[in-house]
Amino acid sequence: MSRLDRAGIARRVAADIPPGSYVNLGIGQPTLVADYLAPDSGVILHTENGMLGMGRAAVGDEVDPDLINAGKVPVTEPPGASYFHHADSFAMMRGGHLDVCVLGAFQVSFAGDLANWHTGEPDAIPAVGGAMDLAIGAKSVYVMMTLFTDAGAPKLVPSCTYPLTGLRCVSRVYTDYGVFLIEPDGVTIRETYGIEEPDLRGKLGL
Amino acid sequence: MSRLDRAGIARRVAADIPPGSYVNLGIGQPTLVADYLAPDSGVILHTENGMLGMGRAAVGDEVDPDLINAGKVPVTEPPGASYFHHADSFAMMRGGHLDVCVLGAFQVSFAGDLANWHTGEPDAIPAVGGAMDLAIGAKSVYVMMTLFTDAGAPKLVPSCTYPLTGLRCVSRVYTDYGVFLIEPDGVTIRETYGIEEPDLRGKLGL
Amino acid sequence: MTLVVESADEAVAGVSDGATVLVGGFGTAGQPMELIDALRRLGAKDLTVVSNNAGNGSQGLAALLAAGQVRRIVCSFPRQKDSYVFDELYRSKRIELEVVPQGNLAERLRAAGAGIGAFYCPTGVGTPLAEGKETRTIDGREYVLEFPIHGDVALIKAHQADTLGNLVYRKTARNFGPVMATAAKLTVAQVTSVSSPGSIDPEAVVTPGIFVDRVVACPSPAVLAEEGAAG
Amino acid sequence: MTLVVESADEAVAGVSDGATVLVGGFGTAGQPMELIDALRRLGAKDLTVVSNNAGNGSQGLAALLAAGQVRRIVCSFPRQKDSYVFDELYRSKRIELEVVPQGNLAERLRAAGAGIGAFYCPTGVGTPLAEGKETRTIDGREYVLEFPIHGDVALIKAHQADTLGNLVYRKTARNFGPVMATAAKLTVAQVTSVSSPGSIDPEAVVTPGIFVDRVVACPSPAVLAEEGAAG
Repeated sequence: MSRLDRAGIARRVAADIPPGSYVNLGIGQPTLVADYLAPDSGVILHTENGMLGMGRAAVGDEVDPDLINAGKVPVTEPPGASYFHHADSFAMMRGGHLDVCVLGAFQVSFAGDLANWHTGEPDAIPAVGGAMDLAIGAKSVYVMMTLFTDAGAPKLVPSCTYPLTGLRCVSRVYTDYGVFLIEPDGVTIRETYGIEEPDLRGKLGL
Repeated sequence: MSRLDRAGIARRVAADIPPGSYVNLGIGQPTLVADYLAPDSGVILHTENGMLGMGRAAVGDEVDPDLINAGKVPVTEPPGASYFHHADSFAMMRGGHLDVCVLGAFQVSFAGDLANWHTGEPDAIPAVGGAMDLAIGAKSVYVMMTLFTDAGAPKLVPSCTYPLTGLRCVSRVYTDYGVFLIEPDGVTIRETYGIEEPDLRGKLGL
Repeated sequence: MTLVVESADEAVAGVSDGATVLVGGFGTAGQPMELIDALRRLGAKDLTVVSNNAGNGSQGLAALLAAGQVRRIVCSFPRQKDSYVFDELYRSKRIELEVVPQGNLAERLRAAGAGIGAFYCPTGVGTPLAEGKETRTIDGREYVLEFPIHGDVALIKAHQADTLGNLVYRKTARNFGPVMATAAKLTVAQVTSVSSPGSIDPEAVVTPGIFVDRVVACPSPAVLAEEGAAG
Repeated sequence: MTLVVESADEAVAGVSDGATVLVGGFGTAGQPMELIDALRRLGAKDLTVVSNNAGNGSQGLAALLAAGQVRRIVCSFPRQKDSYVFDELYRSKRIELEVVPQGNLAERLRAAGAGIGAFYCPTGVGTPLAEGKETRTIDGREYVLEFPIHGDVALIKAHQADTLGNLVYRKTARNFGPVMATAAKLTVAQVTSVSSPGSIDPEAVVTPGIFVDRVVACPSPAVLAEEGAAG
């Protein structure tokens, strides 16, 4: 099997989400996952700006400025949706009620530490949004990302060098080269794409 | 002016509640206050079991087992009422949003300590309900009670001997013999009924 | 995922001995009578029950207590005019009691549902119910440290549900239902009717389906408790 | 008591220099544009603004920032595609920034409204945003101690009000409005229309009138912010 593209990673994540799960898809790449959920999966999407049972992106006349997702993209309201305020929405997350949260990342450590909110550049304007809440809120946190930076550096690392979003919070990492399980005794490679496992271990120092 | 009866005390309290106030009337005697609020006072009643804008006691066909006050008495729903759950209801109280709370008491200390939930008898079954939340929740806490026990002991005392409900929380005490203001520098007698102030001071050790 | 089940017995299946059971209701308003009856039939014992009151008359929670299935009860106001079942058990030392101020009961349940580790609360400072508890002065005011109350199971009564488990309540029968729904591992709701998604206004949903594991329709008339003093 | 006032200017009258102003909205959804414009006209300065974002485009909150009236902003996500007004102020050190995780912002506002002195929160543990904060391990999990955020004024946008100040919101424009309404000494709501008591279903009221001091009808079209990453 060859290296996955973004759609391939999203498809792989979608296949691992149990039917009927309550799921928050982070902004950016993770939103692609929604496109690969089976229509009868019964997966219910949460958006942290106050909606459960969020629908797909709105098109044309469906666009309503009062109905947006966490990325401020207009979405739709399918039957069975509900609205709530921000304290209730984050209580829902912090209280561990979501089954899965899918996030992008700059780096994930072998212990499951997540860095996805700040590049650490001194002149960057800090902005965390709901990243830290999402990182610690769901029963399982899946990261989806390319395994290497454009410069070729691994993003699954012994220890994050970027500012942390959460400690030991990531349970799985879905990448273009493989799927990794973060377990108490270390990282397991569940599958690889376009690379042999020994080579992958070598590149990551696993 | 002669010593007040229960209705007289309730009338006196009602007269001191500013128009438009949000008010919680405790169970027992304090509920009488509602009968003496002017119809156009705009006073809005809160009941801690989850309703703002509570109406009068229900009669006949109005009785609905799902619509009760904190004393479990059926009440009515006037236009402009709202319902909320218990955590929100007590947040409303604890957060200091109510203007006035009127409570009964076994004892009030000169410093405004309140004892109204437990007689301290060793075989009594303890039951606090919302008493402690009410005691510390409103901007002003008014107590209405008879000034003396049946045995003739004062209930406005230098220091409560009954188990406390709240510390330094009472701002006024309305009784059959007089109205007392609890202020940082001590107790002021605002008016007396059927007794001269010096006599009253003497009886209370004020 | 919310399951719509056919009977109250199915709804409480699996509740085990020693479980902490959150029971909705303020007096009889919002008390899930049919679910409690099913729990009694199931026979689970050594239960800890968390509920505002300790039963009214001889039905519902009072009957569960009478059956000897409850080892300990956490509530704000056990003593009511019609709490004779509890009174007798308590006086004969056959049930343990923890009395919690009503607002603290609600807030501790909320904290459990909201992932809050503990909170500083002004209620009860200086009273016997705060004895032995940690305190802290913040901005000149004293607070007591209070911890969450987690349930293994919550049994609640709502008005209507859709098949996704979204709930609306009815008047003051709402009371503890919405917070208890968030605070238990397994939340079971009895409702008067279950309808299809879209039948409840999304703006008016009080408990989103994510908090509800099982729903059962039990069309049952509400009943009035006798008046009791002080909640 | 809730006052229904005739204009946005009347609604914000009395907001003083140095005030802490809670501003509702997530991006432009729920952002009380007319009230913010009125605050700009009022000219109150040295303000601390608490809001999820730091303004979009050149309208509303962004315009208030551009007018130099805001000394400090507390928010979760200042940097957006269209936050150029804030970006410029921040880079030229003409505004102070405190970044707070979004859920902590909401919970700290709720704590202020609910009379909670402080709470232990798991969010941010081990991250730069928890540096210097007190921590505590409870049942094996580490938490950070977080304190309430109180406002002098809250400016929020709701959908409809009745003359008693009861509010309902519209879809995801609800966001921070209900918690901010509870957390300020003076809460001002702009709505599309004000109706008589009884026109809002008591079961569907989101913000009871007790939290609302002033209401003004400002029929204004909602506008879309540009998409911004991560909330």
